[in-house]
Amino acid sequence: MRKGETLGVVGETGCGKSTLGKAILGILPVGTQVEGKILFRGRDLTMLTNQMYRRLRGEEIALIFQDPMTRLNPLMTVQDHFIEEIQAHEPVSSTEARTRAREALISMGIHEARIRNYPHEFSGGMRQRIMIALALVLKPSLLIADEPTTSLDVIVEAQILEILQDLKQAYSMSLLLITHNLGIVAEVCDRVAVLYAGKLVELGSVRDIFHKPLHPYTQGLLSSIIHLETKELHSIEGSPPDLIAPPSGCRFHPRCSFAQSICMEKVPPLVEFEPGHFAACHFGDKFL
Amino acid sequence: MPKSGSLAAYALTRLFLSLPMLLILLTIVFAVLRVIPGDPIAALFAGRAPPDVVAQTRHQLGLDLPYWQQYIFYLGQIFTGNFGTSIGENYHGKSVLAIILDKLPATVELAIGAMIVASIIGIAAGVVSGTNRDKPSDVALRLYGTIIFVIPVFWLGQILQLIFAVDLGWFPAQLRFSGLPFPNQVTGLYTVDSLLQGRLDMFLVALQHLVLPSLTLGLVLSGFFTKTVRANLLRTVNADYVEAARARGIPEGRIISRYAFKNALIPVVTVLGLQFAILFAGAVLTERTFSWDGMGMLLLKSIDSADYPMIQGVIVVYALIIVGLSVIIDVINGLIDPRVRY
Amino acid sequence: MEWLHSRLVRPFRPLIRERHTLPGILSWIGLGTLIAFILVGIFGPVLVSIDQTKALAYPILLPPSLQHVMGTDGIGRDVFARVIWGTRTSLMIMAIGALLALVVGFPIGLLSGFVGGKVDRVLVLVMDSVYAFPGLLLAALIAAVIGKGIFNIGIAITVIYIPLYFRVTRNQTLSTREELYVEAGRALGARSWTIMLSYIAYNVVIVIPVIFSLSAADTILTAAGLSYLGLGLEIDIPGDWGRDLSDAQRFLGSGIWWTSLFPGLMIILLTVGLSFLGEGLNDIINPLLKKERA
Amino acid sequence: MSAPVVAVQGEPANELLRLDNLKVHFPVKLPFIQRLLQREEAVVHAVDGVSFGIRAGEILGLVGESGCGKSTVGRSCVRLIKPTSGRIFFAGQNITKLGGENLRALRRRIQIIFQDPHASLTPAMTIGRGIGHPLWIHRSAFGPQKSGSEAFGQWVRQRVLNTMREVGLTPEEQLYDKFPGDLSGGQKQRAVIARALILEPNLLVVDEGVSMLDMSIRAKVLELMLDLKRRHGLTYLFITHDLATAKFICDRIAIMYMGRIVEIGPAREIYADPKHPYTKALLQVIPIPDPDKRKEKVLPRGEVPDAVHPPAGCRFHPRCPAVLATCGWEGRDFVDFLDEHLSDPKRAGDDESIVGPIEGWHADGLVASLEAKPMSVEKAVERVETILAEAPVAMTQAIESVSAQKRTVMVRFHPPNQLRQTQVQDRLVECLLYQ
Repeated sequence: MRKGETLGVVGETGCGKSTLGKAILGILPVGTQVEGKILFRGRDLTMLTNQMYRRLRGEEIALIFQDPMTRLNPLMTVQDHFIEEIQAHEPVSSTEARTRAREALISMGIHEARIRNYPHEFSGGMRQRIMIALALVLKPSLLIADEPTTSLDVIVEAQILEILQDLKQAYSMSLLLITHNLGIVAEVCDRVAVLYAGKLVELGSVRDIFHKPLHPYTQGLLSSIIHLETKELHSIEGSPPDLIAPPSGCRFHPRCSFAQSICMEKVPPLVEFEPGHFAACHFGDKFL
Repeated sequence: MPKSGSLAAYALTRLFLSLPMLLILLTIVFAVLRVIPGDPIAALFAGRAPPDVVAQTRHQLGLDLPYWQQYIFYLGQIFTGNFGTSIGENYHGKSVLAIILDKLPATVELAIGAMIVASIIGIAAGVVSGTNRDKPSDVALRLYGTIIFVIPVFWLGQILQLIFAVDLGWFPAQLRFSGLPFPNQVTGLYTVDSLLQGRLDMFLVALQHLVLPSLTLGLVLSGFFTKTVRANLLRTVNADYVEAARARGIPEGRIISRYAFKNALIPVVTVLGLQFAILFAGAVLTERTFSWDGMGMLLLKSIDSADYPMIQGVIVVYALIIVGLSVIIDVINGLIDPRVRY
Repeated sequence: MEWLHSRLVRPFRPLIRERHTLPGILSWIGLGTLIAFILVGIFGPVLVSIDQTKALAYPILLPPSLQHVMGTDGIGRDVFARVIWGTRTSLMIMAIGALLALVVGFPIGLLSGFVGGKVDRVLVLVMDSVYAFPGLLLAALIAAVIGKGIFNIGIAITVIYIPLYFRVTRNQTLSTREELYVEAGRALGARSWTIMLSYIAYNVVIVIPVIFSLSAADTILTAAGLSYLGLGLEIDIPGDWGRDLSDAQRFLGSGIWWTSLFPGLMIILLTVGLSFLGEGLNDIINPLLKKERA
Repeated sequence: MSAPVVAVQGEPANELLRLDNLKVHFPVKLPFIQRLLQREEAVVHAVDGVSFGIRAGEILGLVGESGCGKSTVGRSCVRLIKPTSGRIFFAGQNITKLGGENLRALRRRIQIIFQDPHASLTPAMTIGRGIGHPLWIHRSAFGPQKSGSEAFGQWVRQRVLNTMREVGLTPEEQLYDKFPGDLSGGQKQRAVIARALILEPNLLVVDEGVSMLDMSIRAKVLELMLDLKRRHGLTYLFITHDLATAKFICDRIAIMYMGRIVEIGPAREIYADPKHPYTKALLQVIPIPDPDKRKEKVLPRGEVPDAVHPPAGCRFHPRCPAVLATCGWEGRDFVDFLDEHLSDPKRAGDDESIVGPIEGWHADGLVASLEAKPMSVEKAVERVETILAEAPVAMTQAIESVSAQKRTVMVRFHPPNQLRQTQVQDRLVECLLYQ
């Protein structure tokens, strides 16, 4: 992922996209096994000590969740949330922290007088703005947004997406947008990663993905969207696999209409079929 | 929007709302004592008194009047604070209220002691258990919580007496005080009174007597605490806002104390309100085991001596205390949780 | 009836599947204990002569020995025989108390939750008031007024557990009533009682084994407590754990431990078994209910 | 130019369902304590005067954001909710006050499908039993088969198996004895559809019936619904928040906002040329899955207001990009504007000290007044007027006067124009722009 870009991560429910966000921040439940590396500015995050990892969260990488209604501590005022976060990372006085909290809120269009209110006194859209303000108050260089608008109304959803894009510009940070909505991806992302059953199946620029999808799953996903120009309904046969015992070879083969015997036997590697456009399919070149 | 005054408003409303509950409890007591089929006076005397004495007692207490008259008289008595006079052999002719007020502090002292023991052990065990889910310490503490809670409190008292009083001789097995002149009656709590008097020796004696009964009752109650604290902590340590706080890089210790524990406390406090029922029931048994001269003993003696006005008085005072405590608990909840208030 | 089967038998299937987890182990221990006690309650008195439970049957205060495995008590009764006979007494009180409370509390709770409105509010207020009051005191009061005896104690205890059944049943009814399939049932044109029986009651029935085990444990404790206070059973009952503990109190100062230890252990074994069963079932059934809702 | 409001009399005879000025108000559920403290009884204006008709054999889409009252309309049509006022006609019969056996009989003819198939199925009933249950419920309506429970049971089983086959719930013999927990989401929704169809209803209300299904399954279920319409002449009220799905399946659509229908007409025309500003906004925010068609959007401001106190006049006016002076401006719009103004320290300057604090302002109908005593009333009036220069033009125009009464500053608005549903080309629109 590059500096200043917006990367969209898409996939169906249960494909592992939310786990990805939490894995980057190292906040998966205790006992989860994590393999592989997470490189952030050249450092492998999985090697960090707990203390260093904690400092990194919020300060360099921030995360916004799907459901703003339950993500704030109901017993703390909004102001307390801000002061706590700022002081957890920087040795500043409460007054200073309070000033910065106020600025952050105002930048999100929330009256500063409401800073002493409790979370339950705000609407869903406002809470998501507070969550964004909280995520950005330390000016992180990477913001992970995990389905940030799914629980909101369509118009508020569009408002929040607009705010996110503006802020990305203003803070020159990178945005990792996790979503199941391909329409949103088409509208805001620079590059797209498609996940299926916990594996990356395709990665490329937003134009490559939407105009020249190489993986049959991406193709199916794109044709099953119901949008305003839909004339005919398409769907992908079958249902997502059980992740406890995933299919052999290519995980998509039981649902794939192009599947051959090799798909059952060999796991397809992620190949760069054209500059910057990767896909994990044995027959990716057929679709070029 | 909540303003500073709203907690007071909440408390007042809550107080007002407790009136129906109080009335229901008083009515139930009335019903049990008079309306239940059978003759309460005869049952109390259990054949120990000739029929004419029974009839006379009944007439004396107005129990031969129509129920509605009795009911009005009964409520009138309670709201004017006049509980009548005793007819039992122990306190014959004395004011019921005065006797009750004399015995009340003993029960309060025991209850407070037990609550202290129960909350210290229960909260500590609950937190350890809840933050170490399914580890051996959790399993052990869960078993502790389940088992200790169903141990008969009087049996536990006897065993503790056997070990610490009879065998080891560390603590006295009976009574609230011995060996020294009684402290001056101020609050009626011997531990407090002795300190007010500046007598450390008296305080130690009072404390020594208090240890075993408090421990007995407190241990049993701690089982309940352990289970509730654990269950609620498990719920909050996995809450969405805890995960979000972790993602913001808030230190783990602070997350446990400020997010998980404080939020877990709200339902615990609510459940605490129900604990009082168990606490006072347990106190009656503990009082008998340790000859602790409180309300429970008074009730037992009154039942023994067919002291009808005294029985009624004691039960009514218990009802008043229970209702009062439930109001206090709700107000405390309003204090912790801003959502309750408005 | 199909739903009764699916509610009362199906939930016990996970008990077999989960026999290696902690809740499963606890449930099985609890179930085993309960069955053992029931066997003792039924066959024990057949094997142990009632004469051994009578005063002055033996020399007093004999320590445990081969003849008297648990010793004899202050008036020369065999402690072992008393304990065996006491099992039957306790189980009878438990059955009367818990069953009566179930029979009264469950339908009231179901109706109250289903009908809602003012009826519900008043019932809740009354039941909550009773629930907040120390149960033992209320039972003691009732026992003092209506007199001693197994049946009377059963009734006195019933009064304090009706609110428990009521509460749980009502809350369960209330949350079930909000389920979409209940609304769907109404949209299909089902009558109220069809909805209550076919759509709601089954979901409520599932919690009964849990409350039953937990309240049964409490019943044993309360009954023993009443006996301990001298308000429980007649003096000539051949076995009464609470009374035995009360009698044991006098000799405690002289270090006589066997008259206290054994009746106490019996109470604890039975109540712990029942709570293991109750809590184990609770831990197994709750996720089941959650899964159905998710 | 303006056409009269819809009248009930003289409607086309082939209308299967008609709602006439339907209102549903829910009491706000408050804890007991708060209800005591509250002076007035608060109600949620979930549905506030909705009229429309559905012709036999058509699919009418009822579209709006969550909380706009569309589900309440759906539930009222099948009489799961008692309307506060207004009338509902089904096949010419007034069913608004139907009760008892008549209501039960009605339910054989109108069925509803909910969003969550899992929650709609009773977990303790097998699939076959659940689908057949409606037949048992209405047993007495199937006269001849009534004799002999055994025979009726056999007949029910046959019908259930037939219906299961029809909705594609196969292999039906195996699935018959499964419990809902054993089925996939798509299968469950098919079971729910089968249960609704087994009574052979005329009208099917589909309340977000496909929203919870995964993309790939969603298409299949929609196809099934279209297929059933063709084969059985079913009429649908299709409730959804998804404009794209609605466009695909519906003949006509009605757009709802805050308990009112703002635009209703043929689906194709509305999508091609939306009239109401709210419809325009909704259509605009649907993401287009094509990175080459990105465009700037003009979004309505703010969020949907509280339905306990809906805005006066047109409910959309506080957020509307095309708002007029006569759309319903009132006191609290000014307070909201002032609040927003004072929140921005750059613009506000020392305004707060002269016209503040914001908590001192109180709105009552068309009037907003500053009740905390300002230092100088005249200065405050003057400053309010300065600030208003920055306000939306429509709002400034709607103000009748800014005045001082004793020591109170008052901002008074003109009363709004009466809002009516207006015939615009082939559809009805509720917007002053077209009146």
